[in-house]
Amino acid sequence: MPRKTVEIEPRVEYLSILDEHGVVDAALDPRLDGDLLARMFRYMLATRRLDERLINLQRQGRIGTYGPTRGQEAAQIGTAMSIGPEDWTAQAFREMGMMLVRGWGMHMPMFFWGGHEEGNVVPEGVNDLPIAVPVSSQTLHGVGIAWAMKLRKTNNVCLTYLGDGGTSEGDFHEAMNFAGVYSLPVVFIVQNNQFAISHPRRMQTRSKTLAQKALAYGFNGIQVDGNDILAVYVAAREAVEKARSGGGPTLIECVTYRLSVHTTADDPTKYRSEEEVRQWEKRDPLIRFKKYLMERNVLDDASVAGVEEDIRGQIKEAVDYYEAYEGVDPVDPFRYCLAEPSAELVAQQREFEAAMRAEGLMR
Amino acid sequence: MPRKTVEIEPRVEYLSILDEHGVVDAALDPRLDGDLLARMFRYMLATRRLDERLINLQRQGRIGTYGPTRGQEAAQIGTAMSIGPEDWTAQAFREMGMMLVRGWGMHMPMFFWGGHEEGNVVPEGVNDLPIAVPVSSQTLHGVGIAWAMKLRKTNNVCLTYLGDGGTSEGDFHEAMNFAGVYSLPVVFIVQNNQFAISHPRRMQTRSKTLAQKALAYGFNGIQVDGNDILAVYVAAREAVEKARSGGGPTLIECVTYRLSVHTTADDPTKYRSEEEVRQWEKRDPLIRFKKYLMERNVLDDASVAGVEEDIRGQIKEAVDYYEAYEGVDPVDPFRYCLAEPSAELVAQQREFEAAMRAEGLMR
Amino acid sequence: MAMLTMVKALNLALSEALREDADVVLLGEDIGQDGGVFRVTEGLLEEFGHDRVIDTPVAEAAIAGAAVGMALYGLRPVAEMQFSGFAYQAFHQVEGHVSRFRNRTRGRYSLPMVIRMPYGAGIRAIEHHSESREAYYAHTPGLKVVIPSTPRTARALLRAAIFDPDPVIFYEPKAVYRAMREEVPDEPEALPIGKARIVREGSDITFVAYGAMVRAAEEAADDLADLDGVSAEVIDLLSIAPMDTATILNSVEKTGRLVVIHEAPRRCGVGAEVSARVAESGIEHLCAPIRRVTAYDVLFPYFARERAHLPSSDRIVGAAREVLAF
Amino acid sequence: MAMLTMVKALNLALSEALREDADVVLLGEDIGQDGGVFRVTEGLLEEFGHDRVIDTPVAEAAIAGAAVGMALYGLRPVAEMQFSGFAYQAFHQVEGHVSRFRNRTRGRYSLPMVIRMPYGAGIRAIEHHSESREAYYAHTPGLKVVIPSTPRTARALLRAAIFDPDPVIFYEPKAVYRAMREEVPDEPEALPIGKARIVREGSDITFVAYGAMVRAAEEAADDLADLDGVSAEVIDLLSIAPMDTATILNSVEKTGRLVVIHEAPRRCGVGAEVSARVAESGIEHLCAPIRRVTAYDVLFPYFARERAHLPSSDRIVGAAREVLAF
Ligand SMILES: Cc1ncc(C[n+]2csc(CCOP(=O)(O)OP(=O)(O)O)c2C)c(N)n1
Ligand SMILES: Cc1ncc(C[n+]2csc(CCOP(=O)(O)OP(=O)(O)O)c2C)c(N)n1
Ligand SMILES: [Mg+2]
Ligand SMILES: [Mg+2]
Repeated sequence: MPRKTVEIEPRVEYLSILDEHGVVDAALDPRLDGDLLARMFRYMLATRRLDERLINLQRQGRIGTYGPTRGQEAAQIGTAMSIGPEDWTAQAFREMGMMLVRGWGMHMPMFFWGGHEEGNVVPEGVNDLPIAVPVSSQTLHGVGIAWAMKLRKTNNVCLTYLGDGGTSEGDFHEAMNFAGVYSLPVVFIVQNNQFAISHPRRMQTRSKTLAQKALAYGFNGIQVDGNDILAVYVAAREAVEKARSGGGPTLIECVTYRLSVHTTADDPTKYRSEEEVRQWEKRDPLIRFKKYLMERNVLDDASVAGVEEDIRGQIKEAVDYYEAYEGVDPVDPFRYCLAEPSAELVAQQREFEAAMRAEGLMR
Repeated sequence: MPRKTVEIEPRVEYLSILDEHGVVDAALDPRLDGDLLARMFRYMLATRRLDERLINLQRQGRIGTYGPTRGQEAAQIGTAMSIGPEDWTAQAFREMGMMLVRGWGMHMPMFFWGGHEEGNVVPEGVNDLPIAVPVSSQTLHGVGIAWAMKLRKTNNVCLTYLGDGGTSEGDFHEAMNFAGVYSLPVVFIVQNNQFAISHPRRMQTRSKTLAQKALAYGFNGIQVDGNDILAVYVAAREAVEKARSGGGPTLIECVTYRLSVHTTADDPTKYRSEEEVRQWEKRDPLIRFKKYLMERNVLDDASVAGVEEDIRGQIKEAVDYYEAYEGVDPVDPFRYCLAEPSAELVAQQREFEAAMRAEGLMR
Repeated sequence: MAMLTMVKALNLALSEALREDADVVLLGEDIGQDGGVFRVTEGLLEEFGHDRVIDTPVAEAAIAGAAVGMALYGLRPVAEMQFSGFAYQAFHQVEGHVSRFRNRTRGRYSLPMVIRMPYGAGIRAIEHHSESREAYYAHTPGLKVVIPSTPRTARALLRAAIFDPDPVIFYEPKAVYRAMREEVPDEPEALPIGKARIVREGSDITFVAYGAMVRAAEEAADDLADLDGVSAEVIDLLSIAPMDTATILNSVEKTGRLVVIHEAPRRCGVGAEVSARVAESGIEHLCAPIRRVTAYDVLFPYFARERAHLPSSDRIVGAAREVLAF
Repeated sequence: MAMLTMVKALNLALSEALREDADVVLLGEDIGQDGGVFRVTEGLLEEFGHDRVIDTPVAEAAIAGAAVGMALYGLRPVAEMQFSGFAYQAFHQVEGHVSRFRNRTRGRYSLPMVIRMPYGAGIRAIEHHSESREAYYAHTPGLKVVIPSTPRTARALLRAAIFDPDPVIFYEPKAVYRAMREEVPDEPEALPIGKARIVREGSDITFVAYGAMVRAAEEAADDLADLDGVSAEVIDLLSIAPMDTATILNSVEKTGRLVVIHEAPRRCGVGAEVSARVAESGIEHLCAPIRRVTAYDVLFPYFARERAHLPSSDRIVGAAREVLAF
């Protein structure tokens, strides 16, 4: 009959390996092989450059509103590289780095942000979900996929991405709870980029970390320096291994920063200071990783220049493909509404086509 | 750049004062005054007897499906007695004990479970919400009320009730999060009665306690023996004082047991053992509290008999009132849809009345 | 052949599907151990185990959203919402995702899944347990919406829904659950989704109904025949989306008169859609106004007042007489 | 008098209400510091402070549900859903509670609250940002549903909504937000909820539209006048629920012909309701089928294809000609 403090299990950890100056914690350095490290760098740089190009395309009116990735490359690429092609991902809408790792072509974001469903046609052989716009709604799909994996007795996992803002939605809660109850092979990756549009992290929730939200569901949470790809990768690999071997879910909070606008329709000067952005620019995940790779002789100036050159070429190719695309047919929504169009849809399609012809929009 | 365990704040406590044998922890005994204790007992007994009568009325077809309270009297009455009339409550659908404390007449549950909106017409002067059927949906209303209290700079609080099943709904999460972010004067009271219909607590969530869910939102949780009205009352009083003085929300998990069926339409033999029920019957909140009161000379056999007698009379009066009620007018939904009926509602009401007349259901 | 209630017929369809196809899984609140609050899933946990018949926490969005994920991975989930009145907790998943994956991914993904839920009044239940809001789903492109009216149609439509390549909202009229028995064939059967059923032929007036209202429409047709010598044709829609416009138009062409019946509120209900289709494509055959006999645009009352707010055969007869007298 | 866009007109109505009534509070995502993603609430935080203009976490059910609690306590909350496409996260609160408190408590409680949300296509936004689903709310008894079409009607209806004793769903056509300016009087004005507006009188055919489609209907009327010498009457519903049936019926009595226009899908949409009301109470005046010019019953496309899926003045003209030629 006492008054006592309840011991809370499981635990919440914090992990950082490569600091913002590019100094590595030797004890924690996973000593990844050079090839893997170089691939990580290549994806990070590709994401950065493609992001810049997309902003540029938006400014020129060649795509619509675009939501940049700048600053979040380590969080996305470090996690995405921890799984294999038979594993799955459920993304939100700012995971371009992850998509590149997973094998979406560089033209895909152009289509998506250019207003084409084509940008959501997940490439054959890639086990990802399309972009999910309603905040956190995808977390439940990730859970459902992990559940199906478990029911089918595979040892695959599903990475489920969301933002700091996403942790406030009811869907996130229900997803976390189901993941815990059924001990599902799902890893929740919260990219805490400090903002939900204009709403700062500290007003998103009162808890000290987002990682500790896992305690409410009886599994582990870990907060990592999300701009440190080594820490992100190590944490993700551990969580993925745990999930694969039947250990259930993990929540990984990647502490990072949205260095750019929320979307190109956003004006962040309304809600944050230039000074704050400058502070975070010093912690840019690319700068420190490049330094680390140079010091480890994985990269040198020449190889970096080569990678830049390759990426430039790939981006150009993607833009050319996007702009030359001639598949845009407004009848498509009738084709893809149901597997077999109903009689009423056939009739409406006829009406639609007649109207289009009358308007000269179709032959 | 370390790997370290994150210190989680705030805390989760456990509290029990009066054990199932009626033995009190002298150090923790709040030594409440006899009058208060006697009132507590009276409400507990009234709730128990009214509950029995309602089951009886249901069996006789005089009301519809009914959801009993048996076993949860301490959790409800202990919390409800910790606040005053200017404070508010937001209830689910099994809080009859709380309702009696707050001043709802004994006839009200008869009307509600008898299929009459009259059972949800919160008595004038009583600051409660009506019964909310959708699980956990009321938690957000409680938060809104607490928010308005804070904006209006009152020092009132809102008690918000839910069940163990209710903690799984997205609404609960969003309510807890808003309560934390805005530091609202709300106390969440989870009556963990071990079941959500047939679904056992251990499959509702993987966390060790429900109280620890508060950690996800940055405020305190406390788990109390929910069959111990002293512990419940002490925990509630502390949480209420904290909320009143600007300290923000608390989650109280009352560990209790639904001694009866989920509703009269339910057959619990499908999902739990008689043995388990018998174990919990030994922990009945009334038995231990009565023993405590007898030992403290707050009650004796004669006074208990007197209370029983009073309650019997009150219940009879309520049943008589309910059965004599003649206000049931099917036109009411037209009267209470909008403040001023629209032209289309007036026309539909006319159509409705004509149909009723044609069917001989109305003059 | 067995004489089954709708509850048993649904149970049969579920057990057949579970047996035939290892991809079929059921999930929902209290569907396993308890056998469902209406006993629709009784005995299935025992036969098929916890991996096929899954009890869930109280979280409707999770039930629907996880079913989406399962379907994407290749299963055929059949999710239960315990009551249609609590399906709105999942409405964002239904509107935002269940209906959209095929179109969004240009057919790369599809969602062969069913969301079953009991709807409608008449069983003396508490608030939120008596509404009929099929129109919400019918107004949502990308969903099929199916409503059986009898045990046999329930079993055959549920089978069709489970094996349909697209998501189906399966609305079960709980007033019919145990109200009647019907012969159900021993062999599994499926009805095509999107086809209405002419329950009884007639020449003077057309009644369009579905779910529990089919019975009321039939009674009204009986009364009209007996009392007024009027011959009413009764159409049971069975599928709300897609809707079998042809059967409705053919009937109205013959009868020239139309009454639509449903339990749902009138404004923007399925009755409005039926009426609008006829006003669009069959108006030249109409000899009279189209009447809707429905619940009213007020909150559906708690059960003490519910009977007065439900379409009755008398009200249908009344509306029919007005239309016939026009 | 000032020439304002709809965005500015809404901002004006909000600031007037905040100034006049200390009970008015605004809450929503990004409405404070940021001034709203469409700038509708710009400057309000600065003028009225954090207790009146409240930025919230990303949680729509909480926004709606907390607003319910605030209204119960005596405030007049005006909640914003950032886009109508994310209001479904709160749909259970709207269907289950916002619409019900007056009836449930027999008037003991009521909910003087507004839920504002931008809806509709035409601004090249990503998925979920372009749909129009007013019918979901119109089908929900206990709610009023209001849709302005111009800056002046927006300001006057928002004022009426805020001071209405009942909950109002305030649907804002974002395609109109900055597309036009209109003179708005200096003094606050309110329009009665439930009254349609005859935008232009005519004698040959009636167009019923609302929101962004009013402009398209007017253009179609212009074209018909210019090209065919046809006189079209254009009705702007302004209020979907309650709906001003009398104005529609009066017009149809005069013109005998009706085309209903909306951006929402057709099945069980507001067009069906308008059509059904006329088929019920005005059929004797109709000389031709009622046509609906709407979006189709398919998923609304991403923006590259959106124009083709929106009712255009050409399509309205086309439908009108068919009706006129009948
Ligand atoms: C359910 C829902 N509500 C609102 C929005 C509008 N919205 C788009 S992004 C966003 C903020 C999301 O913040 P966060 O989860 O931190 O992701 P980030 O944008 O930072 O990547 C909001 C509110 C939405 N897309 N979905
Ligand atoms: C949103 C919602 N989903 C489902 C139901 C059906 N239902 C009624 S009570 C209940 C279980 C609730 O469990 P709990 O919260 O533990 O409360 P208890 O019944 O134990 O008091 C369920 C699932 C409901 N009322 N609301
Ligand atoms: Mg963010
Ligand atoms: Mg419980």
